[in-house]
Amino acid sequence: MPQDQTKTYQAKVFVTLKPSILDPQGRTVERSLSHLGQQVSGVRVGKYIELQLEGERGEVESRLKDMAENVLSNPVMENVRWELEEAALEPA
Amino acid sequence: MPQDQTKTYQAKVFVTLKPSILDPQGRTVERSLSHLGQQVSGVRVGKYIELQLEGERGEVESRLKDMAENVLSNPVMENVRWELEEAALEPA
Amino acid sequence: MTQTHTPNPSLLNPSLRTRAATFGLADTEYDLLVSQLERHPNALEAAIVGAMWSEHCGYKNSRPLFSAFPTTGPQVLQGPGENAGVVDIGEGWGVAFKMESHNHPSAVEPVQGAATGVGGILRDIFAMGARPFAVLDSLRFGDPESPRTKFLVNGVVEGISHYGNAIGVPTVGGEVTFHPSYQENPLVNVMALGLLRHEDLAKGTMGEVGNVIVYVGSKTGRDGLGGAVFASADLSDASQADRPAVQVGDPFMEKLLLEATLEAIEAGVVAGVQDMGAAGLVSSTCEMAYRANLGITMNLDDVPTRETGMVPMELCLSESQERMILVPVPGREQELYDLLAKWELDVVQIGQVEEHHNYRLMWKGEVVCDLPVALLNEAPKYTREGVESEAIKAARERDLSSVPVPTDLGQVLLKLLSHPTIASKRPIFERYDQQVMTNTVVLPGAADAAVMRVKGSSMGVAATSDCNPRFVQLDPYVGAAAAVAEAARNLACVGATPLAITDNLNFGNPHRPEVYYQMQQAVQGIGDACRALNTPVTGGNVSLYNQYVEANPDGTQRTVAIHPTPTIGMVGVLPDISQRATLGLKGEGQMLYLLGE
Amino acid sequence: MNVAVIQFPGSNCDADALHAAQMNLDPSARFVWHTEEGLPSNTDLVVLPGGFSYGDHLRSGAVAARSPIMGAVKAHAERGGYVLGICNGFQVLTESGLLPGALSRNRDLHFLCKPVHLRVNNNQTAFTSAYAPGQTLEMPIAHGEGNYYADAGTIERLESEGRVIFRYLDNPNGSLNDIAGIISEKGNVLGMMPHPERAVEALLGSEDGQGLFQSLKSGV
Ligand SMILES: Nc1ncnc2c1ncn2[C@@H]1O[C@H](COP(=O)(O)OP(=O)(O)O)[C@@H](O)[C@H]1O
Repeated sequence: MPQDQTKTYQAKVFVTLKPSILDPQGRTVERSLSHLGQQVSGVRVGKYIELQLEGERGEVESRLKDMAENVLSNPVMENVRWELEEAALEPA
Repeated sequence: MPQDQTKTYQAKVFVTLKPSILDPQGRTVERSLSHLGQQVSGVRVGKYIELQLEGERGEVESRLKDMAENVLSNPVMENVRWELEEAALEPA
Repeated sequence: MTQTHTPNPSLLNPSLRTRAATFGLADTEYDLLVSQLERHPNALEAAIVGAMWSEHCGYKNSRPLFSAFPTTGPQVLQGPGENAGVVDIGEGWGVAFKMESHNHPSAVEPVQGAATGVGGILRDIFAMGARPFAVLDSLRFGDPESPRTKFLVNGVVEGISHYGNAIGVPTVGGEVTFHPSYQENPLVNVMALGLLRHEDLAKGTMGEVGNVIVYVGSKTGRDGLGGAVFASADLSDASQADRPAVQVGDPFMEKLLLEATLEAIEAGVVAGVQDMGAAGLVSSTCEMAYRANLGITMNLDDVPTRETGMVPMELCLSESQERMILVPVPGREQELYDLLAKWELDVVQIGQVEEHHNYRLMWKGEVVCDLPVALLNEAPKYTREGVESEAIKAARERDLSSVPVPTDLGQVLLKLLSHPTIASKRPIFERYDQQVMTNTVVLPGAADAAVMRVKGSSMGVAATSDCNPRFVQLDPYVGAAAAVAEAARNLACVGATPLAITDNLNFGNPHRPEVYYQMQQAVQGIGDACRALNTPVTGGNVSLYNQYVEANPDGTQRTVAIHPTPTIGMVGVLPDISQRATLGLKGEGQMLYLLGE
Repeated sequence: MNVAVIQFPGSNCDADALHAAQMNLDPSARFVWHTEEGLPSNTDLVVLPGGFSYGDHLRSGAVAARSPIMGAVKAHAERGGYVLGICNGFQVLTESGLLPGALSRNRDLHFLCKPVHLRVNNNQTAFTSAYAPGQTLEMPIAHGEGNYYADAGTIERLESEGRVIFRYLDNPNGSLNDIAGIISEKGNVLGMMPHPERAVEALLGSEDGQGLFQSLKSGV
C-alpha cells in the first residue's frame, strides 16, 4: 500500500508542566500518598489526550503537531509530546 | 545483576474515563478544534501522572498497582493503566 | 552612610554600568546608586536595586503625585504604606482592603495570571491579621467578538474562580467592560476585603534587634523570576519567550497559610508578618526592615528551594507564590513553629534582625549583598511634564449638536442593552462562589454594590469597584473624580455610608507626556473627590506600561496605550443591615423618583 | 443532639456548617480535625462540610476519604450514626464507599454557584421528615464536580429503594436522573450537592434548608 493513502489515525498527546513550573497537583498527590504510607517522589500530573484524525500520514502528522503545540497545550508553561499510529479497525 | 535489587523506578500512569461515560472535556476540545478548522473525532481527555518509586521490582510493581487502582483513579468511572521502567540515572 | 562589610571585592564589577538596563536601571539611576554607595554594586546588588526601584515596588513615577490624596480621617486605622489599608467600622471591628492588578501576567497566561492575582491580594489582607471575606474583580477586555478576547475572558474568569472558590472567599462583585484599547493588554484588577478585631491588627515590620526571620510556605522555584521587572516592561513578543515569568498558584497551600497566619496573629506569637509578592523575598524583607528602621542579615543557603542549583539572584527575586515572612515574638518561636506544623507548613529560620542598617545577604559563607536598607526603599522619584493629547482635547471639545439624533431610539436602546459591557454579567459571576462564609446578603446582580453581614453584629459592610475609562479618556480629572462619585453613589444606593477607597491606577507609559498628563489629572481628580466625600485613600496599586505595539498598514509601528483606567474600590458601612436596599422594583403602585439634576 | 463537623485542611464551608448546626441543632457543636482517629463520644451527627478538603487535586474528596478520621466516621455510620455530607462532603462519601457512585465534572465544565430548585423525593427519612412529600425547596449550589454518576444497576437500585432524596427541577450539572442527594441503604448517611447550611436564614435569601435540621432534631 502506498504511504500517502488516507487512513484513520489514533493520536495520543501528553501534556506536562515545564519542569521549572510549580505543579500543585503533583505536590499534593505526593503529600497525600505519603500520608497513606506510600513513599513516592517526583510526582507530576499532566494531561493525556486521545483523538482520531483522518488523512494521509504526512499531512496528519503536521496537523497533529500544530494542534498539540498551539491548542492542546500552552507553550508558556507546558511541554507536549505525541504518538501517532494507525487506528485499529476494531477496538483492541 | 539480580532482579530483586533496590532501584529507582519511573512510573507513568494513564487515567481515562470509561468508554461508556460521557467526556464533556473531550467534547469541548473536539468542538474548539473544529472551530479552528481541525476535523478530529473521538477526543477523550484523561490524566497522565509521572512518579518515582524505590524498591525491588516485584514489590514496586505491586505498590504501583495498588496506588493506581485505589488512589490515582476511581474505579466507578475511570480506567487506569501504567508503565514502569528503571529511572535513567541522568535526565535524558 | 557607613559601610560595615563590603561584599567580596571579586564580585564587584564596575563595568556593570553598560548593562544597567538589564537590571531595570536607567544609566542615571546606576550612577546615583554608585554615588550613594561610594562603590560599584555587584550584579546581585544591581538586580536587587533594580527590582526595589521598579515602578511596581518603588512607585518612582507615581509616588510624587500621591500628595494629592487625602489619607487620614477618624475612620482610618491604617493608611497607605502597609500591606493593606484598614478602616474602623465600629464595635471594635475593622475592615482591611486593597486592590491589586495582574494585568501583564494575565495577558500571557490568563488562568494562572488571574489566579495568582487573587492569591497575592488575599495574602496582603491576611498579613494584616484580617480574615478575607470578599473579593471583587474589575476586568477590561478588547473586542468581545475576537477569539483572543474569548480566550482571555474565559481564562481570567476560570483563574479567579479556581483560586477564590477553592480558598473559600466569596467573589461578590466587580465589573466587566470591553473596549478595543484593551485588546492585547487586558486589565485584571482584584480587590479583597478582610475583617479583623482592632487588637489583631498586624504589621509588616521586623520588630526589634535580635528577632529571627522565618520563611513559611511554598518552596522557592525559578517560576515568576523577574516578574517585578517584567510587570514594568513593555509587553511585546519578547514576553512570550519570557517563560519563567509565569507563576502557578496553589490555593490549597494559600488556605493553609491563611489559617496558620491568622491563628498565629490571634495567639499573639508574631511581631511582624508580610507576604512575598512582587520581587519576592527581597522586597518583603527589605520593606519590613525599613519599617522597623533596622538592618537584617539573611542566609540564602537556608532558603527552601524546589529546584537544584539556584543562585542568589534567583533566590532573591523569584516570585514563587504562597510564601510569607513571619517574625516571631521573641521567646515564643516554638509556639509559632508548633502552630505552623499543625497546618503542615514548613518553617525555616533564614535570618535575624540586627543593629546595623543594612540589607545583608550571605551565601556559601560570603557576603553577597550589603546595601543600606534606606537606599533600597527610597527609590528616586520622577516628576515629569504632562501634556494633553491634542486629539483627545479635540474629541472632548467636539460640538455634539452636529451629531444627528437617531430616529429609532428603541433600536438604540436594544443595541445598548445587548452590548457585552452593559448586558448581564451573570454567566461570569455564576462561576464564582458568591456565598461561601455565609455572609453575603446582597449578591452580584441584586444591586450596584455587594453587602456582607458581620456575624454577631447588626452591621453590614458594602463594597464596590468602579471606573468608566471612556470618561477618563476624554477628561482624566473629571472622569477619575466621577469614578469616585459613582462608587459612593453605588454604596449609598444599598444604604451604606462610604468610608474610604483603594485604587488601582492603570495607565500606559509614563514617559509619554500625554500619558503622564492623564495620570496627573486623574490623581488630582481622585484626591479632590475623596476630600469632598470624606473617603480617604488608604492604599492602592499602580500598573504602568499598559500598552502594546501595533503594526501600521505602511509597515511602521505605533504604540497603543489602554484607556486610562483608575479603578476605584470603595468600602462603606451599614449600621443596621436590615435597612439595606437593592435595585429591583418592589411592587406595583410604587412611585419612582429622580434625584439630582 | 451532639454534632461533630469534620475539618479537613482545605474545608471552607466548615465554619458555615458549624454556624448552621449551632443555630439549629446543637449549640455546642464542634470541629474535629482530620488527623484525629476518633470522634467525641456521644456523637450523633457527623457533618462533612463543603470545600476543597485536600486541594482536591486528584479528584474531589479522594484524599480526604482516606484520612485518619474517616475510619472513625465509617465506624460511626456502621453503628447507625448519622452522617451528612454536603458538597465536598458528598464527594468524600462516594470516594470512601459510604455512598455509591461518583461525582464528576459539571456538564459545562465550569464551577457553578447559584440558587437551584429541588424536589423532596422521599420525606420518609431522618433527614427529610419535616418536609412535605414532593415539596419544592430553594437552595444554593456551589461546585465544579457535582455531576452524579453511577452504573445503571446502581441507579435502578437507588430509585427502587427510594434512596434518591433530592432531585433537581432544573438539572444544573448533568447528574443522572437529576439526582441532587442520595441516602445510604440504612438511611443514616445523606450526601447532597446543594448547601442546606447556606439556606437557614432569611437574611441570606432562603430558609428552606432548615427542614433538614428540624428533621434531624426531631428524630433524635
Ligand atoms: N466580574 C464580576 N465579578 C462579580 N460580579 C460582577 C462582575 N461584573 C459585574 N458584576 C456584578 O454584576 C452586577 C451588575 O454589574 P454591572 O453590569 O457593572 O452594572 P452597573 O454598570 O449597573 O454597575 C453588579 O452586582 C456587579 O457587582
